[in-house]
Amino acid sequence: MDGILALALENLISPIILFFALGLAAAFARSDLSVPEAVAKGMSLYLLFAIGFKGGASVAAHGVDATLLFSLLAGVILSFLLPFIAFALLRVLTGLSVVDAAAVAAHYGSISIVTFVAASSVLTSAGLVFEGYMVAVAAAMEAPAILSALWLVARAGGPNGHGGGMEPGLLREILLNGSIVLLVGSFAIGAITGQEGLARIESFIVSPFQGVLCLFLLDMGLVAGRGLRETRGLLRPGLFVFGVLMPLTGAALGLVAGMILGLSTGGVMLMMTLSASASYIAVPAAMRVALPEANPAIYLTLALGITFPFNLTLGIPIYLAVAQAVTGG
Amino acid sequence: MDGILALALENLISPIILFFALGLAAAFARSDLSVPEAVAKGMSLYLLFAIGFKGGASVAAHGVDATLLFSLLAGVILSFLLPFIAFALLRVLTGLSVVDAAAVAAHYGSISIVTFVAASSVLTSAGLVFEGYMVAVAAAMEAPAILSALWLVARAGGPNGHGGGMEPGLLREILLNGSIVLLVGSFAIGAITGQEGLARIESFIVSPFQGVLCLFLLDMGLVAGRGLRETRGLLRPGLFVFGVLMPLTGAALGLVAGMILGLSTGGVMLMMTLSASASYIAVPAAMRVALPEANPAIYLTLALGITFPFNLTLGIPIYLAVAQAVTGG
Amino acid sequence: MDGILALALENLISPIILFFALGLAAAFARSDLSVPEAVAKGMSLYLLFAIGFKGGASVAAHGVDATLLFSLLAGVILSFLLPFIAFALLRVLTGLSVVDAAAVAAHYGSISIVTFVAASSVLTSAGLVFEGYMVAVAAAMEAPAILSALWLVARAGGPNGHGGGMEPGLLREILLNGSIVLLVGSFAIGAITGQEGLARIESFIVSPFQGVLCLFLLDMGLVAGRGLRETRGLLRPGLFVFGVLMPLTGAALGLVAGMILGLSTGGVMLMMTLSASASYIAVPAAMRVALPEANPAIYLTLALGITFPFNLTLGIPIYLAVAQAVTGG
Amino acid sequence: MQTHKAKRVEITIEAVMERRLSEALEGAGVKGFTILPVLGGSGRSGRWSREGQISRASGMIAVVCIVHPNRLDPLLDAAFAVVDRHIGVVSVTDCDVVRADRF
Amino acid sequence: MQTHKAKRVEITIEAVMERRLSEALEGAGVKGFTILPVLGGSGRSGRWSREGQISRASGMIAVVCIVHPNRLDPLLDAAFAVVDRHIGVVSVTDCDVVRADRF
Amino acid sequence: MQTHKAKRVEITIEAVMERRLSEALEGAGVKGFTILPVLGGSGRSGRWSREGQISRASGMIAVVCIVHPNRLDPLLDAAFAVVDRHIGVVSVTDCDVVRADRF
Ligand SMILES: Nc1ncnc2c1ncn2[C@@H]1O[C@H](COP(=O)(O)O)[C@@H](O)[C@H]1O
Ligand SMILES: Nc1ncnc2c1ncn2[C@@H]1O[C@H](COP(=O)(O)O)[C@@H](O)[C@H]1O
Ligand SMILES: Nc1ncnc2c1ncn2[C@@H]1O[C@H](COP(=O)(O)O)[C@@H](O)[C@H]1O
Ligand code: NA
Ligand code: NA
Ligand code: NA
Repeated sequence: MDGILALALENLISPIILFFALGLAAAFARSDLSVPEAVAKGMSLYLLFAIGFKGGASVAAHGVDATLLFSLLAGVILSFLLPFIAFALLRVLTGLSVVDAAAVAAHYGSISIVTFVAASSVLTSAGLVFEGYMVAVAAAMEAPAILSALWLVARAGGPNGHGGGMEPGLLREILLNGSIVLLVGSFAIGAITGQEGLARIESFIVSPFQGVLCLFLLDMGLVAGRGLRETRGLLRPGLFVFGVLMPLTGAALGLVAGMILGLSTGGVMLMMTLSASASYIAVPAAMRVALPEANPAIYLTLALGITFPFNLTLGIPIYLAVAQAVTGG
Repeated sequence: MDGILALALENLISPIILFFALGLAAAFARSDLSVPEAVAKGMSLYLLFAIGFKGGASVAAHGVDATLLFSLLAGVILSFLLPFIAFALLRVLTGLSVVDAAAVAAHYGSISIVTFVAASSVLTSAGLVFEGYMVAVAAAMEAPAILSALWLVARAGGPNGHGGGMEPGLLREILLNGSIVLLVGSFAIGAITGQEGLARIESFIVSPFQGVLCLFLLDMGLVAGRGLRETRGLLRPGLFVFGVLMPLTGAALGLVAGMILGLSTGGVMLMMTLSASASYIAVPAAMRVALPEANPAIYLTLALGITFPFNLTLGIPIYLAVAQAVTGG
Repeated sequence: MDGILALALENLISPIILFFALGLAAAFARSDLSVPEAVAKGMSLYLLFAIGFKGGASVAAHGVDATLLFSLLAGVILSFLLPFIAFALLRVLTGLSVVDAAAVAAHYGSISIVTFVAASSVLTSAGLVFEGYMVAVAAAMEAPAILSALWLVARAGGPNGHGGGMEPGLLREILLNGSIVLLVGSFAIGAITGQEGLARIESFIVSPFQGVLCLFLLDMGLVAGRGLRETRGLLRPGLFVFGVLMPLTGAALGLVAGMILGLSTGGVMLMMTLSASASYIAVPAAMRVALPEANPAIYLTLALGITFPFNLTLGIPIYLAVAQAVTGG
Repeated sequence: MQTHKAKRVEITIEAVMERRLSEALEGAGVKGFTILPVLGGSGRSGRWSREGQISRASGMIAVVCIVHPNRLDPLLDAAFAVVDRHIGVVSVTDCDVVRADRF
Repeated sequence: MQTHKAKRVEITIEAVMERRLSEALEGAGVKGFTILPVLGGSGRSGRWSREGQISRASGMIAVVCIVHPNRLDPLLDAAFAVVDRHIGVVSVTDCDVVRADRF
Repeated sequence: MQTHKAKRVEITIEAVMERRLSEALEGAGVKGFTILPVLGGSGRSGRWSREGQISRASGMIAVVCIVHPNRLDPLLDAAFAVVDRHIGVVSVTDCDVVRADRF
């Protein structure tokens, strides 16, 4: 327990967390500090490009583990499953409508790539290695949760009689979402070009990575803070409890999956983190198309304002400590 | 021949080509992956800045070769000449109108700086040096072709009786085009500050260069792919043949010029590449002002969708192999 | 004197100055070279982030000097004081109205962070160290001058009877200006995470710094050049004299303050530079809110078109030579 | 200069719906439209801003469409089929255009 | 399609005044507005462009606000209290909207 | 609030023509205009988008110009001299402005 606390504390004073906190604070204080949309999007392209490529190059270096396919499958199953748990928890803990609850549930079945990146940074700092293909698992977990959410709404009769039926083209749009395409594409290119390719672009994707991540988290803090400020009053205690309980529940399931798969300590920890994290890029866009009646303020604030900071500060050290204890790593 | 194939294959699995292919594929699949305009423009500023500065610093290091002036002159002559060949080919191979054919011809007389950059990356990987002032030759070849195209139109009577007369101010606008100014300016600053200046900013312009180029080519793939998708049906076989035949013709002329000038193997190969490449920045903008009747979809698709990928994948290895064979380098 | 000239000359052919000159020249020649707004803002975020963090990490490394608090206090006093001197000079040298003179005065009491950065680059090149907390002094000097300017206007009866009264919320807005928040926040995070934090993001904030600065100064040259071109005729001799005399006056006061505080040679030189420089980010925005009747063309052109280039080229070498002579460093 | 009556329709809608709306407009025989970026706004669903956003989820766009008056009704029907369940605003203004055959 | 009369107010104003203007609009009972970025422009204070700017000091925005006709006067009063001393332009156009209850 | 009749002219034109158009407007005695960025659009020359573009060649802008009614004709003449051979759209709307002396 002391270990966790020490780790949490050390984690808390890392630059990335502090920049997130700076962004939050600036937004609450109504500073006009802001990151232009194009720059924020440029940084997110950079992070996806770098994390995907490094994952692919690592797979090229260490060979394809027999568990790769099973890990992908486990990720897909978790992503399908988690929304049902989230939906049940939401109906018990909060008074959200079916549509709002389903939309929130979709976010928690999917993943947050920045949380994944932060967790892998912590692993690297701690000197732990992990399976390079976990990036591919992350990509595989982005979309399935959306289908679960739509099914939950359809079962309940759908909003205003529009049915929860999947609009034609939407599935394709979800799977070909820009961030998934870039992540998977960079992973594939990293795997094809291997160490030689990595050598060429290493100084672009490795050294500046932490710095870009700091600026990116500053921006996420700003966006989360503005969201929390605008939606004061919306976050009743039930929602707040959900925003902390759900990642812990997800992490527990991720732990089970990681143990069954026989992943390394780092791999188990990342599987927990993926299950614990909530999407704030792919899923919100899909929800605006598929479930426009759902209130975006609720799901964005929960995912970005509660669960993301929880994972970043307390979650990640907890998941690491648990993974180490359980795998003996 | 085997050497070319091996080189072409190696070239094909380099990260920059694969990212271009990823962009093409994402556009064809109608993914919403996109690079914000401001970020794309920021990357192009970076590439011009870096390539210009490195060229200038290299001239400062190796001294001004006697052939510098002759090389510039050769570039200008090639740029004036190539549009006439392109125009003749187009009239034979395709049914394009005079205005459309002239507009396309202007693009092929001018150059593509990214093709130049890709070629110099291949040279560097192959351990070949080249004359630093080739960057200045690239700049000198940007504009003359535009005048040839306007002259071709004027000779034919001009569109709708507007005459092909050069609008006052247009020449100045073409020569002071932002990308020419930045390229030439950075070249001059690199030449003035020399190795000392380079030492100060080396870690900005050398190490991340390949990585930025990958992201930039991803974007070019996206833009080219969207263009090809929107203009299906426009690309009749004749145009397609032109898009491949013209760069080979240009490269042959570039080879002759390089040999007469007595350039190094790398220099000859770059001269071929410049002659073979087609503009997609300076010339399209000039054509919108000077020949608005010309259909932009035709010239952008040809230059970016056919000739650029051809040069990137097959052209560059061919030009290198030929240059090596001919110069014995 | 020879030393100053040599230093000035060396300074003049540094890449950053030459890129500023390139921007100026391109703007005067009406080239369409331009940096997208989002990219320019992204670079300014990067510079503030890097300079703040490095300052904080340096404080963490060298410990908090007893003079830190006194230096901050001195900065605040200088910033309050300088506008009165500037205002008096303007009333003597130029025919500006009270409102215009006060608005200009506010700019000269505040500081230009890029001038500060350029000065610290020169120090680093010259192998001189300086107090890391000078960054905090820079932040402390941003805002007080604005209050002095408003007081000057209020005393004179205010424009159109609107009184110069401080609009509620404006003070908060000035103090929480994005650039102040990012600079101070990064400083604090650098101080908290110290050398360990610096090690993580060093390759992002140290190596590419000079290169980004070059591109940023290119942009400042473009903006300054466009401003000067648009406002030809506005810059009468009196204003021009003020634009050169005021930084020298400020530097003299900064010298006195630095000597009293007992700063290092580098610290004295930076105190002079801060006092000599004129704001072009925080203050112009505050003036548009508080004194909209003041003509923005006057203060932006003076600060960015006259005083900034003066400091960059001649000022900085002078301040360094004087600081070395006086401190014997 | 000889001008003709036309209608200027301005549709402010979520950015994620762009493709769907433009397909609907094309389906309604609209010959052209222009898409403007939107920085931020306010409405029943609160205040929002584009700064710092990384996904298209919470952005909006404004689509301006100039049509011949007798194409207005099919246009509005098509637009509403898309906008209906979504956040957004539609307004129609009378305007004059010069080359009538284009609309 | 059944439409209702409304007013489209377009306010071009300095970007630094955005917060103040939107607070004033909300104070005047306006139910929504849309903010468009402005690239550049020209007026009595000369020509300007957004390219390369790093501060918000010299940029402008355009605020579009659709209101029920009888809310127009309070809106204009509120807007003018803000715009008055500042650089900017206000214009009002008649328009038709579909869901009248929203404005 | 006392308002005056004016005309709002909206010109959507290729970005490369910006300087020429604004010079023509100034030549026609126009006292001010506002340039808005355009994200994308569709017309006879097909669909296009600004995303990822690196040159100004294929982008468009929208120029909004509010003028006194009796300045409209010279404005349209000047604008058409520029727009004529180019891709683009011009529309004119009646509007009301407050400070009439400005237009
Ligand atoms: N009355 C209005 N005038 C102009 N734009 C509006 C208006 N109402 C809503 N909007 C725009 O439409 C968006 C969504 O509106 P709403 O559905 O009311 O939240 C807002 O963020 C604004 O950009
Ligand atoms: N007549 C006009 N039509 C459209 N926009 C205008 C007009 N006059 C001024 N503007 C806009 O308002 C800004 C400030 O105008 P001014 O206060 O005249 O300098 C200009 O830069 C334009 O963006
Ligand atoms: N009817 C229209 N309404 C609004 N914008 C249009 C219309 N027609 C064309 N445009 C705009 O003008 C551009 C060029 O049109 P075109 O010359 O028809 O290709 C299009 O890409 C649109 O941005
Ligand atoms: Na999850
Ligand atoms: Na060529
Ligand atoms: Na100062």
